[in-house]
Amino acid sequence: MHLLYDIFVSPFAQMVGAPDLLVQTLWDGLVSGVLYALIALGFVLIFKASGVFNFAQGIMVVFAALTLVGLYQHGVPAYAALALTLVVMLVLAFGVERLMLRPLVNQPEIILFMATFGLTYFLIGLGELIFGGDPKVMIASQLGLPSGSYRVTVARGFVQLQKIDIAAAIIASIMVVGLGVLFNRTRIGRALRAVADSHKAALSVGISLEQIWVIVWFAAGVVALATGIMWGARSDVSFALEIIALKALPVLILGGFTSIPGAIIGGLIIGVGEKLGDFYWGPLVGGGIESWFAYVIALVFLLFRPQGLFGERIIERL
Amino acid sequence: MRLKRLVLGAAVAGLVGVSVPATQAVAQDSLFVPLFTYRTGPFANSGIPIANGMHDYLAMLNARDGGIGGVKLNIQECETGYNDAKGVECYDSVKGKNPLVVNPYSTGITLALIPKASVDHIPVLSMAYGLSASAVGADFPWIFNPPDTYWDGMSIALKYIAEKEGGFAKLKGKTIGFIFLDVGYGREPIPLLNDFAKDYGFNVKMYPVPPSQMQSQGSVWLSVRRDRPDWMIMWGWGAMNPTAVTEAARTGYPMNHFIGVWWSGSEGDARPAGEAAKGYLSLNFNAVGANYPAIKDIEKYVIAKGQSQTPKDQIGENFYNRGVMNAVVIAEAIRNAQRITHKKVIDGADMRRGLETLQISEQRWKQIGLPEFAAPIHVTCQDHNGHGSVYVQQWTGKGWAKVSGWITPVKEKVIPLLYDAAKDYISKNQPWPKRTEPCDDKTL
Amino acid sequence: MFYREVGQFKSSYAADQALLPILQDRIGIAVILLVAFVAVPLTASGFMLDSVLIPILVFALAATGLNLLTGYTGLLSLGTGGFMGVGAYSCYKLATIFPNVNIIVLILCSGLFAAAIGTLFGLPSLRIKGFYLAVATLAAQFFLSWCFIRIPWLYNYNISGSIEVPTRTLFGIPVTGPTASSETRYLVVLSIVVVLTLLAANLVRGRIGRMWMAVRDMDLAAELIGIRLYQTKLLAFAVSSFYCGVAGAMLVFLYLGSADPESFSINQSFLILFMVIIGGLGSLLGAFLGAALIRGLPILLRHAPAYFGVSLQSATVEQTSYLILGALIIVFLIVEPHGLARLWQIGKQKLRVWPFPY
Amino acid sequence: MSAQPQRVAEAEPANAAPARVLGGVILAVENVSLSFGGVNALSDVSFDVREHEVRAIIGPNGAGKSSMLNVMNGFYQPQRGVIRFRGHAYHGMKPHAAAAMGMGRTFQNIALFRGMTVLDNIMAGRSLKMRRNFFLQLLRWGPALREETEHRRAVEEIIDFLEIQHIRRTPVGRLPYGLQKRVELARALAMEPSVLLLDEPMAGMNIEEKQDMCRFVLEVNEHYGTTIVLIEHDMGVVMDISDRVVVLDYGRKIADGTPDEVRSDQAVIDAYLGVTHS
Repeated sequence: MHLLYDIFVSPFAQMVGAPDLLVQTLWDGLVSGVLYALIALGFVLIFKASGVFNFAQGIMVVFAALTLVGLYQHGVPAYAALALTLVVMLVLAFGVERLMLRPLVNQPEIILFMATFGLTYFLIGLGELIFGGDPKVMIASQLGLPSGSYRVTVARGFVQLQKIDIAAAIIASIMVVGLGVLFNRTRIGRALRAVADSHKAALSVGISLEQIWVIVWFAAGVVALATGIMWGARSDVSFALEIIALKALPVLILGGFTSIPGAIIGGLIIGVGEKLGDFYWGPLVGGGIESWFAYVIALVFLLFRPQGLFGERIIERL
Repeated sequence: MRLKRLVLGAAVAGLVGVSVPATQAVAQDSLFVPLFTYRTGPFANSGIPIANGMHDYLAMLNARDGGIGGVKLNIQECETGYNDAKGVECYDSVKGKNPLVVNPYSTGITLALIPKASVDHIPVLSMAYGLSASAVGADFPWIFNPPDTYWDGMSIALKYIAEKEGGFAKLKGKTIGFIFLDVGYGREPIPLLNDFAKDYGFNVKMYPVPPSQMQSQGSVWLSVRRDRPDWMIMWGWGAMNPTAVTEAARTGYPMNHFIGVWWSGSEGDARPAGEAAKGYLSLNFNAVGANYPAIKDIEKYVIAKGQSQTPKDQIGENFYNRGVMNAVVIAEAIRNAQRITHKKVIDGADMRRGLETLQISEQRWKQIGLPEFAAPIHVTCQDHNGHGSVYVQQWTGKGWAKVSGWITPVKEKVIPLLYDAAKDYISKNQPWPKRTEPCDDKTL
Repeated sequence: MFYREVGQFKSSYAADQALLPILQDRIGIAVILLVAFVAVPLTASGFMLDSVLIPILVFALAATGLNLLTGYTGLLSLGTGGFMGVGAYSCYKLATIFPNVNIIVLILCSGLFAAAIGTLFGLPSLRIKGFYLAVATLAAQFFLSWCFIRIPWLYNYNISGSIEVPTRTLFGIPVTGPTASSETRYLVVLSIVVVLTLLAANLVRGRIGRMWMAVRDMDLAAELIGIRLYQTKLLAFAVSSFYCGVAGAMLVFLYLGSADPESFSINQSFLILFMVIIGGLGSLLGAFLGAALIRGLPILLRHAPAYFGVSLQSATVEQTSYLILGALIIVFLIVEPHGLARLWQIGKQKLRVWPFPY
Repeated sequence: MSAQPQRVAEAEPANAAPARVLGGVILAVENVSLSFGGVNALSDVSFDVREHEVRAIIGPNGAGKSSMLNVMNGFYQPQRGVIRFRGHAYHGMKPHAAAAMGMGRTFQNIALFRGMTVLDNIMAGRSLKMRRNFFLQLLRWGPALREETEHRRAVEEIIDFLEIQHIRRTPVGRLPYGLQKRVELARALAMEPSVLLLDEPMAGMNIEEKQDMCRFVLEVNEHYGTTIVLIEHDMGVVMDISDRVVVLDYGRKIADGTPDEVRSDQAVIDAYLGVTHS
């Protein structure tokens, strides 16, 4: 009886009792949801155009951020470092296409997936070798990102809104709109969609797969850099982020592997869900459930809707 | 078919391996000091300056004095990544080469090595970390954890809080939050905290941070905001520290009511939060700053010669100095062992005796070029710790400032608990070898 | 010339289906077993046994377990570390509760607990496949990791949250704990691994193995020839987790001597998966080759530079081995997606026709 | 080939009587309708299959032929209608249950286990018939080993029959198309089905391969008395080997009868208008 009360009554009583904390939880959830969504977005871009499930997206986030900070520490001015990092991400996209994707073309999806595991470890080694393994401080203010926070009064309490989080949300929205335009309004976008529908069909109308791959991997690299800057500004830049980046996987399950809006909405659901779960229900079992709660949400969800939020019902054929 | 190929494969791999550990041969006329360090992984921010400090001081002794007692030190780092399995591997790779002492630099690795080292007769020096109970020399003859155990640290943090509140009696009804890295290290001080809470009637709120969530502590600090503890004590490490300080500042928690243990007090822990971290407190037992003759010697003999990985601005930082202090303890123990055994080249067993009678007085600190660098260290056969004094430092926004005198731990609370814990440990790890090593104290 | 099967005729199906139908293979394995059981313990150094051979065998067993699931049944799992942990913690609890039971019996029993938990987390495999299933196993991994921290009963309420292995003897000789010699522990590990590998070999070349592979290659067609997908997949989860569980128990009791939850983290899962990929999906030999390579590579990197008089910082070695490991995985997938095991097969084929090129 | 006595006794008790004597209705499709998201694949189709006969389903592309087979062995669940097998009505069944009842199946796009050898593929077809439990399998000892050998013998019979001895140990992924089709037939035969559903067994083959395949199908039918339901595009083949033909168009049955009847049916001619018989 007591347990039922703790599960079904007490958390809601707390929510009503301290609305400021509820709003703060929701806000924190939305903010981490935006970051999960950004990582998931990188996954989706690559999956859509090349069918590769890019496990390395999380590491690309760290690698991009590390390159940025590392260059700055070596005396490159902030904005120049930003530009240089973009060049590095472009080189990475070329390298991945030339050295990994092209030789593996026509291999089963699972092989490509595992190759991205290799890429993950390669990038960890490379990043640490060049820039050192110690966590670094993101050069947020040098890049003109705001710091500090707004304090909004809610009920009897307050809600703290970090300026950097608001900036992250804005940049994420710009990025999503930008990608939407890229996909739907440009020639490249049409080619991308054609490739997504059928590689062979795309080839037969003269679209170069290689080019498309470089473009999507670069786009994913840019998304990764943006994610890395935002995330780095919230804590620091280090490979410990790798584990948190895995949270993008449940987001993809919710949102589907090919849907950009799915990634965004999935990210927000997971972000809010895990914060609410951890804050209100976590203490019942000793806390710290944030480490697995997202996966369980995804798992339960999968059992009822195996195709994801935006996926279509799968008709299996033989 | 498969099985055959499989075993063949294992054998081939084996052969490749057999050829490797031929590096066993270590020059007999040197003192082998392996250093277990981590310059990679999520704990590297804490690990790197410590590794540099340890290496640089010992390298300086080699360069300036030609080693200790005329015998060169053979310093070798082994990368553990703060990972237990890798730490054990490091241990296995050095144990055949007559190491004088091992420095696990991880409570997890120390716990794994405690039973092994006792059997292999290799002293383990876990300087202010590891198993608190291992301070009991009668039960753990091979383990040393000066200058303080975590329980000493917790008692000092509580003493400081009591002082600010106007005495232990004033703690009644107050709430103290404990945020800790949810591994062996972070959980170690909990028994003492609970003990004090019972005695003085304050409430304790636990905020565990699992390693996978180190960099995402948002909901933990939201809970802090909900519970409004009067004081926060932190046992953090690696990437957890800067994140916690940043989040605390964001939540608007009063920083001068937030105390970290000595492992949560590096410059890198407070710096990322910027101005907002001003007021953050942490315990410390070594001085901060580069203005010591010994450290000048390091700069002159090691760093200027390009024999170190230390960046210039790291010298004199807290964890760099912590590493130096750790190296001093090693070096002084070697010197001491040479003195009592009348041997120049010593082994692990001699080193154990050296550690067990180690005394670093105020005078001695001065002699080695580190005046008032730390409180005197006094290890005995019964007490492998010394329960030395600790001070509190505060972040000014640019660096650390000492804001208290030397505070002694609440020994009368800590020591009985230590004995209970040692008994408990031994009962859980039966059969535990009885101490057979004689005490040197009496002969000295 | 040296390795030829010409002239070795089989007169019964039983002989044709034997584990080692070729004479040279049988001689080869006898020699290897002799070396492994006699020569190695007599000659190898403590470091060699403790840090090279024992871990390779332990990880090879875990990789065998994962290979049964991923390589044979086609179900990608990222929860290996968690299942190993279940084995380790159940063995620890069993050893506490039954201090007088033979430790080897307990190690094998702990595999059963892992099998039960593995089956439980395999339940979603009916409805979800591929990457989706991988994420489901990730849920298992993180949830189990959390349990290892948050259920203090599992580690006997030790303050440190880690488990230390008690000394247990077999015929009066210590097998576990700090006083057990490297040779003893090596022989125990070797025996368990050899027996379990033999059993796995039996399984995969019989009906069950064919059912698993059928599910892997085309699950719908498998169903249409009468294979019940659900039972088959769950059986794969159970057997696989059993192997991982035993490996986990051995990791703690016969290799490390103590463990904390980090030993069974997601990184462990990744490493075992890499062993399977590099060794060869769907090959028992591959599990051993993969384990040897992934375990041996960093050790080799750590010790090799010294031979050539190059001194590398220990951290640089660590970073380089990440780099090389990552590159190796990609190279292997490109050059030989079937891993080291296939390379070995190709080598054997070359030997068979030597001195002719083909 | 010489049929192995035990095999015949186990699978086909009726086979003691001379083959090719048509028996009663073994399988009937009654008023089956199937749709995918509003698109009707099958509407109200009924027909029956008699024991030991060769029954063909023909129709233009997209007529719903493969869907029909998929409904028959439970891969698709029809929205309406029943499948009656040996007198029992099933509204829908699980594929493995259909297999257990004795329905074998091959596919238009070969559905072999590409990573396994020919031998393993065919042995996998006998999974249902192997009963030794997990622990005996684990030890591969006594009864389990005997069982394995017994079934190997049965499989070798099929291998001999289909003349694929030389590729026994080859992974099927490396075989040419025609041989793959043959292996798939072998795998279906290994199940010792009483009804064999063949989805375009001769598609994409050259004339010689077709002849071989026809011979095998007929021999299976004659020798084991296996009832055969096949989809085929090659009208020549259909008219040659089938006893009765059902014609589907746009998911509806438009004709049903002997090859001669169907050939002269106006609706069929219209449906196939412009399609030349190859």
